Amino acid sequence: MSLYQVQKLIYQLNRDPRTRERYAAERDAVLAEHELTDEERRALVEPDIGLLYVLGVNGQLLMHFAALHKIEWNAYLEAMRQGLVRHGPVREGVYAATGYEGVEAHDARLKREREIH
Amino acid sequence: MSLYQVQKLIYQLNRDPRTRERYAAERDAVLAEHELTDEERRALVEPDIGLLYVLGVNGQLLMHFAALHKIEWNAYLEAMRQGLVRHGPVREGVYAATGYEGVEAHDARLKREREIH
Amino acid sequence: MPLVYCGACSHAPGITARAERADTQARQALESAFRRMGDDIRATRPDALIVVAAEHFANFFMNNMPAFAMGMADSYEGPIEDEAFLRIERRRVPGNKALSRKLIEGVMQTVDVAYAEEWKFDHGISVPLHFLTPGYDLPIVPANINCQGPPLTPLKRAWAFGEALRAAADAVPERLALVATGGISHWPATPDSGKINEAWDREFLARWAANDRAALTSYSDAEIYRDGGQGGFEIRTFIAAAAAAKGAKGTIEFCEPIPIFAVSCTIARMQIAA
Amino acid sequence: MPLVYCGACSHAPGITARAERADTQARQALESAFRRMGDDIRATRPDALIVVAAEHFANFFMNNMPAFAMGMADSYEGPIEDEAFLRIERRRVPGNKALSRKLIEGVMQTVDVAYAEEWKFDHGISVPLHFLTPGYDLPIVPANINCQGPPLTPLKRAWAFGEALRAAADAVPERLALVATGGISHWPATPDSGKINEAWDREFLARWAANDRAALTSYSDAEIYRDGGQGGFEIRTFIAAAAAAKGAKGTIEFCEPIPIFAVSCTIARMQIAA
Ligand SMILES: [Fe+3]
Ligand SMILES: [Fe+3]
Repeated sequence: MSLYQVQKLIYQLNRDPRTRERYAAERDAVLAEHELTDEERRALVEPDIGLLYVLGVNGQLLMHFAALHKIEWNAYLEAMRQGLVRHGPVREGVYAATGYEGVEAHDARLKREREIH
Repeated sequence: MSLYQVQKLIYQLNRDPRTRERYAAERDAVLAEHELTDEERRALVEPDIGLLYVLGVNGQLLMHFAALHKIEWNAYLEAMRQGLVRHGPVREGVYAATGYEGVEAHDARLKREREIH
Repeated sequence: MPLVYCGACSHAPGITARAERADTQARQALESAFRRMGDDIRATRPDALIVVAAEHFANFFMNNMPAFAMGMADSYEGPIEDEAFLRIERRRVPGNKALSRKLIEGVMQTVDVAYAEEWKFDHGISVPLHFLTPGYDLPIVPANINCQGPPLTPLKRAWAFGEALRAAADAVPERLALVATGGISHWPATPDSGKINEAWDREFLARWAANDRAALTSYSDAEIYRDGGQGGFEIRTFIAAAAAAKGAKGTIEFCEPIPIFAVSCTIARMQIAA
Repeated sequence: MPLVYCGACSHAPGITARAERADTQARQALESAFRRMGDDIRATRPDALIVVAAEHFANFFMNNMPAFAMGMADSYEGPIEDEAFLRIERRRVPGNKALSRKLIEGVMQTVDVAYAEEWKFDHGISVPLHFLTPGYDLPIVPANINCQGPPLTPLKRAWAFGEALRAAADAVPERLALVATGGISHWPATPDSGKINEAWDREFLARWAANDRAALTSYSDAEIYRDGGQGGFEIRTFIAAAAAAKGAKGTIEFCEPIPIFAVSCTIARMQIAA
């Protein structure tokens, strides 16, 4: 519904140090400046990275929001996977998951293929 | 030189209540965030509307900056005219003056012309 | 379906802000013409109104200045100006995000429009709406042409934008009206504010009524600046409306220089076959 | 004068941020190819480098999302990413405002580009520059195509942008190089990050090397999304470079899928006659 508002808040947090300061000091005031559903608000506050992913937040925004909350890369990827399990497929936007073997398995497969050729 | 920076600061003051608050409370900090020449800084701080006009600030930005400083419309127009006298013609941008008889004289002339026809 | 209405009008803030300082007769005639234009639009039973305007640093600045922009939201807000100054109450104005998106995708096939999921109307849209849709009951699709910060949108691209809007509008099932808003000659917010080049305005409107593409797009920016002032750059919106009329001829329904409003106040309509 | 260099390369942040986690041999080969590309660019003695990139919400957001943007400043800053993460020091990068303005005015005759008097580079520009111009001694003209927020720029308009850039570059006296940066298939910042559709990438690069306009612009967004992921939308930058090459054929100088870098890492050059 208000995916634009969720993404705008995340964009501002990513790009504007002053918004980050305010978000740390008076989060509710910052949230109140955006028209959010209860679900969106909850997902931002927790933060529920998996739910934000399912709501359709663009990964190029979401990865920075995760980093802001000190969630490191692998935990960020895992949170999205858990989001899909708990909340179902991505509802909006172009960041749906397709299923993937994972970087390690992929790397190993490429190496095998290279040795064969 | 840094007309873009001058105009950006004025744009932000026009559009963002928080920048206005900060400009009132800690003007020097806000000014320091923009790369300004001494002349530009002086023109903003005074404020010297006539000089800002001559420096090339777009009227659609400048009129709001004047209003922010409680300079009413006729005083704003007069400040630009004085700027031309004191600092010479507009140096940059598309807001040069061309000379004009003034609204009252113009109005009277139109009325006369209408009566003749 | 084919565009149902296509017109153009002035948007000068003085029209509402300094209303009582104008010659009473001229002012009343202008306001009547504006209201008649609103009636004419309503008579075509539009589902939405595309407003092609030229804003004044309300949404767009030189950090990312689009040649063309279109709004893509379910509602907008305006006017941004001080309500007491402009004498128009700030309010939410209805939009239609899904319709906007269809139109934008259509326009994008030939013209590279920036899309905006939020938009704050300034007097460029709010003054016309104040008279045309006083009930604010018609969804608006706002559009903008850069007439303010050089390098400005070339006139022939403003024409291409009008053509693209028309093609996009014709391709959706909705009944759409289009109004361009802008000044002709004027020198806003300068020591020359109030100056009007009436002869230049009449010549431009004659070209517009004739829908003469070559004549409309033949001005250079230097000529416009010399004869029509920095406000004259706004002829781009009128040119887009002419292109959207797809060859139809126009009628100048009202045109009167009113110095305290700073422009030749104009109401004009293209006689498109709806 | 005619463009002196035209090429394309990857810009994935992993290339610098996660360098040591890649297969050592593959990584070294990629870095060598990048450095060779830098040498090749310098060998053409360019006065400036046009970088056609696809940024990731560093400067542009859905409040005003331009289909195309070009920078118009005497300097830029980048990268915006955390320096320790990306392992590239933030710095001022030289630009050339006057040259940018000439190019923008040229491009604007046919393609409606937004201009930006400031620009913060993200990895889309900063990663390539790190290898190509490590001395940061070549003025940059940054350009962007919206590959991120739908509605995306149509592929045939990306082609038109490349043509417009070429025409504008040919018309100025400066010697100009052009590099497009982007991924081919990839699924960045999703649970599928690392996935690569190598066959699709090789097919795309074959079309690119053949400079086959029809084949390059025949993909639908749905097909790209299905086969190349949301990262695949960035083929727009490669398409613009192909158009800028004005019919010249290309050479794929390096192409290797490196999962921890999340893309088929690519260095490619169009054999334009300088
Ligand atoms: Fe205007
Ligand atoms: Fe990318």
